[in-house]
Amino acid sequence: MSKKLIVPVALSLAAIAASAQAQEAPPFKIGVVTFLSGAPAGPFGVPARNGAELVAEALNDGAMPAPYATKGFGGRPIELVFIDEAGGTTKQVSEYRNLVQRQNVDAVVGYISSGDCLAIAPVAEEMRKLTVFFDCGTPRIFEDASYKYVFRTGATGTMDSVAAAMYVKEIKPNATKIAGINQNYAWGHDSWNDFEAAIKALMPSVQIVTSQMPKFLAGQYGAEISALLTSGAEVVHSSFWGGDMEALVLQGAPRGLFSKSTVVLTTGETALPKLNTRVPEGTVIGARGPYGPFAPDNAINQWLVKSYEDRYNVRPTYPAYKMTQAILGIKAAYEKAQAANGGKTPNQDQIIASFEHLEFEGPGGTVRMALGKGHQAVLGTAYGTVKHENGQAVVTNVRYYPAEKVNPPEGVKSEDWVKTALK
Amino acid sequence: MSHLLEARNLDKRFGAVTAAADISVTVAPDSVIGLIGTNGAGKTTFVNMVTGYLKPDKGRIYFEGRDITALHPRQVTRLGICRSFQIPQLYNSLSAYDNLIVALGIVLRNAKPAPWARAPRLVPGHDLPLADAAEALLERFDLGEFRDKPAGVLPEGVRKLLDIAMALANKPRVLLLDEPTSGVSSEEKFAIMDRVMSAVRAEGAAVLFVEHDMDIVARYAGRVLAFYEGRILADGAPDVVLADPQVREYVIGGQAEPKEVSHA
Amino acid sequence: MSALLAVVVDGVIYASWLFMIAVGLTLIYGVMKILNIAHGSLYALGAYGAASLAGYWLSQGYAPFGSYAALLAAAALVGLIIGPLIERGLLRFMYGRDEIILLLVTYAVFLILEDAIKLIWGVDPYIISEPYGLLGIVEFANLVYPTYSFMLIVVSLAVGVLLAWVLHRTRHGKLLAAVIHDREVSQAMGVNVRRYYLATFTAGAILAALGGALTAPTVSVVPGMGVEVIVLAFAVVVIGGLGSLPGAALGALIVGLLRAAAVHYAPALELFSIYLVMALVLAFRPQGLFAGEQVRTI
Amino acid sequence: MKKDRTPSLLLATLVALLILGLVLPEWRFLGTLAIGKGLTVLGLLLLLRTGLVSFGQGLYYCLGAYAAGTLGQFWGTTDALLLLVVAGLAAGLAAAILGILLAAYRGIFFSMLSLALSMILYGLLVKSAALGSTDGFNLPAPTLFGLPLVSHDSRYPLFVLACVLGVAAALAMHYYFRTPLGRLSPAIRDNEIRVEYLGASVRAAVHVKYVIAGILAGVGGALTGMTVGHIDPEMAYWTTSGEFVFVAILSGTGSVAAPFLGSFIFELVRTFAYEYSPNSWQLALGTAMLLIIVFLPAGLWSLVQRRRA
Repeated sequence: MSKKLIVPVALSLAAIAASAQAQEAPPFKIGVVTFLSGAPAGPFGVPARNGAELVAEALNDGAMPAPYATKGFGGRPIELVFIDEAGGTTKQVSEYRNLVQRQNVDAVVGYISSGDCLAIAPVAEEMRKLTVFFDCGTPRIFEDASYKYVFRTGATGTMDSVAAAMYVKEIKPNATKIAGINQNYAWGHDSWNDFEAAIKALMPSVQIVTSQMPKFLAGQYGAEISALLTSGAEVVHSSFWGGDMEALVLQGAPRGLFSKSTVVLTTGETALPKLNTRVPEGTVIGARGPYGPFAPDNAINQWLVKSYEDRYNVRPTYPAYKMTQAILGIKAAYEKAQAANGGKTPNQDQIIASFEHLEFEGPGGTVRMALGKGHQAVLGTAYGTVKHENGQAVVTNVRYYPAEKVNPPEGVKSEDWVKTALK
Repeated sequence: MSHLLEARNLDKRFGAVTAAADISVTVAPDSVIGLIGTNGAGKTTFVNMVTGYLKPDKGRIYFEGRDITALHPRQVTRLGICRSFQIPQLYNSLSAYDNLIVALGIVLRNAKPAPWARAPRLVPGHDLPLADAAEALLERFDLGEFRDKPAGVLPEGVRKLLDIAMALANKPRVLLLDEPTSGVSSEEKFAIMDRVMSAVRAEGAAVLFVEHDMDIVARYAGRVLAFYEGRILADGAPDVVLADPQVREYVIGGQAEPKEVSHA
Repeated sequence: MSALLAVVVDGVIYASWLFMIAVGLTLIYGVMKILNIAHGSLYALGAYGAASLAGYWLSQGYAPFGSYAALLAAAALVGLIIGPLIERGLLRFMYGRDEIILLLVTYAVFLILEDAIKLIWGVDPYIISEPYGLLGIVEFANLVYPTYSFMLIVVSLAVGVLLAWVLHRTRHGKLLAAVIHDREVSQAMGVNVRRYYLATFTAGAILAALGGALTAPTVSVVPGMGVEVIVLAFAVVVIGGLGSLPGAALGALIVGLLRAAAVHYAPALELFSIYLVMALVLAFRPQGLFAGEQVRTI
Repeated sequence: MKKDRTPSLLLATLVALLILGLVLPEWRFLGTLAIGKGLTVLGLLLLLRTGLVSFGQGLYYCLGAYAAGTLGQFWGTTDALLLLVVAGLAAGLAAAILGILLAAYRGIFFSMLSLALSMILYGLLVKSAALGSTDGFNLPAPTLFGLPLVSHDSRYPLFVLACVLGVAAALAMHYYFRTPLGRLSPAIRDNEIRVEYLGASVRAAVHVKYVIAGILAGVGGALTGMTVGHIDPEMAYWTTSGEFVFVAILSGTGSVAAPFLGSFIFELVRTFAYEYSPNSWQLALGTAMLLIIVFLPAGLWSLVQRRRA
């Protein structure tokens, strides 16, 4: 509760300081790393980049709604440097070093791939540079190690799978046959393992009839769809994203996969603007957090949707939300530190100190840096069911799940928590 | 009685073609034997069988009493039976000198020297012994001027000599030369053969050479084998064989057609 | 039982798709001894071209069935533009050089095309699913299949038969065989090798693009869709025998059925089943199931 | 015969590198990385001189990295030398076994089979959740005889280790090419029949060279892993192997130093290409490769040689 008070106070203090030093203040340089090329660019990388551009400009113009109405970071204009996340971890590590050493940025925000996050975290410690992961899902980052300079403002993938299982239990309480189709790489494996564990804990009577793991970017799912259909599954879980998910929808829909069984697409929201009514009614979709159609009707969300649609004439998807959230998180931490520093420009350690256990408002509602010694955010999340209304695919029957219900408590590993606590 | 090399009743067919029919030959140490016959008479097939490139359908081959019929060319070579080729088989991107260095290097390895002698010594010029041997071979075949030219660009006559020099690098007991003078102008032929023969005598190896030019055969061979349709038509002293009417009709008569186009 | 039937149907459908993407590759290798790594990029180009053309067609509200024509047109267009561009503009300068060098040249082309596609179409997915649904569905082995999938089988059969006919029954086919057997000699005999190479490569390019164009409606056209296809097509032609048409068909069938079986009975094995077959075939019959041994002479 | 200046030149380079690394700290990482990949390419150079192009060196690159990685991750070993040795042994052993198969193949078939084998390893690693699947896992900071090689203030020690390793490997390879066995490389490329008829086994020779290349790739992979601090199956993916072939062609087979120079230039170009045109850096690479194949068939090194001549 006390924290809740501090933030606005801090911000108002900062506002005064800001107006004072706004003129000669040096810019705060952020390296933004998302996929600008390759398969993840379309569904994730580009929306995230758009979000970053939008927020940075709005903040520099002081055009954001409260509590972020102050210009830039405590008066310092924000400057963005964009780097492509494509090319593998080795390349990302050297690019990160370039950002810090040659571009000398004040902070790095980014990373969609969990592999990149795992690789970057220790480098961030070595280089002692504030680094904020905005999207990658693997819980391993703060559960296998603890970092001082690394923060993650997005929730872990575990949350998506657990919430998905809870939603299934609510809408299909009597389902007994569960199947999965996930990409054959870490994201797919982790998502399925969490979901399997969660669903078994929540609905002990279910049996897993088949678990398909096609190659990433395989594109052709004819055989998999047949296997799912013949398995007689009542619920099909899929963490497919991007082109693979779209292909699955396009190939599965005409074959009755979506009518014979309830298909749960944990990242389905990213495809909604593109596929629209091609996503069959009854499909369960998530947004990896309270984003897009699941976002609360707060000022920040309204601002994001409006300005995003105005500029890119398409609805913002969750990567844009998560990127916005990350940058606002830094702003909140920065200005809190600035206030604590008597309005003077805070140093990195002060920013980090105020970032830990911070609680700030984002387009998806309140974000609490509750886990990983105050470095890992927890949020609530939501799932809903697709419905077609006059030529538009909309989300109905939405259920919200508060953060503490879908995230493990501090110090407990996600996989252990899923297996034990959900029972 | 043991011969240096002995072939017993060798048969070899390629589909309908009879390349060797009941070929039996014995070779005494330091004999010089010319193999004559029209193209496809079975000369090169005989050479290929002796050197292990082709396995005879029937019959056996002995070297110093040991059966080598089943051996692989490299094993035959290690025993001391070496050959040159009608189309010189060289390392075209390497200089004449390096071609010999490679050849001598292999010999050195097969000689199985002590490990420390095998390991490259870190002192500059550690390969001097090889170098000396290579220079000596260049000297003997009078290839000095071509020492550093890539083998690929050398004139045919020189390539022939280099090809033979590489075969000699192995200090062979038996040397088989497949048309050593083919594709070479007739005035060069004798020059080549003189060098080859002097070199061979220095090594004290028995020589079998396939040859179309009867003057060459008469000049250098101590014994002649005349091949015809995979059989040995005549075997004996040059004057006898070359005078043999059958040989004159089937073999030497057949020489009318051009020879250089022949492929082994 | 029905599962087994499903395996066969899925396998054959997948095999027909594989054949589509592999046949051009094997054709080009068979004639020109070039293993074209850029093949996958041509496939992607076909897909993007189809997405744009069919997308435009539909957006204009023309008869939806015309979109099939649009797909084919896109494939032809891509092949006829890019094929000659690569062959005339680049490969012909490389003839006579080592197979490996040509392999590397096509690798470079692959890198270039991957980015060219990105620069032209951007990174957002393209979706034109209409042609996929238009033909309705078929009930089979108490499973539902889109008629489109069976049309794919028909098309790839047609492609195979057509190629076989051209190669073995027509005069050009016989001359081509001569070129394959001995380039120099046939050149000496007055065969215009130049033209046959151009024609072959263009045909290969068109086939690759066709594979992409006909796949486009079933997927969302995204960057990198060609990369996977390359290795897959390699596996197929290597299994069947580089440069062999029946080989490509057999390779596709083996891989298709094997994969379908894996998916139905042992999903865990799906990922590397294909490479395993490829490695095994290479290990025990390096020339592939359908190509003769080569002989060396001194 | 000409005096052999390469060894002295290499040692001079080593000294120069150590000084450069001292004054240009921000280049140490890239330098270490380039040496790690350079080692792999050095093995590829050996194969190229033998007339073989492996599109699957990623197999050993990845295997070495994972051997070192698992040792570091699950047994807590951090000693760089030990890790590198283990990596080399693991990769060498694998190469010795697979070589039995591969030594019989040439040309396209050699390339394709090596590619298939590396893709099988990729598949296996992707499957193995214990090793983090495609996410891979992190390596602990390497040490040498208990002393840290990497810290916030300095990566110099690791850089020094890499330089020494690289130059040592280059020297060893240089001398190897002057041994009878080493000399077989161009001989096999030019004419296998003659090699057999001189009494050497082509297959055995190819096998040995394949194993050497594998060991170098393994050590290179481990060194890269230590430098980056993270490894994943991508290292075995065919495009990684393709990159090595690319660098080998770029460098040319003219000198044992070329692979390292080539790798460094490659990393440099890619870094800047990424910075300035994230959407067309592959295009730049492809074009560069074509230009080199057309105009510099002997690779960049031929420029250096022209300078000398």
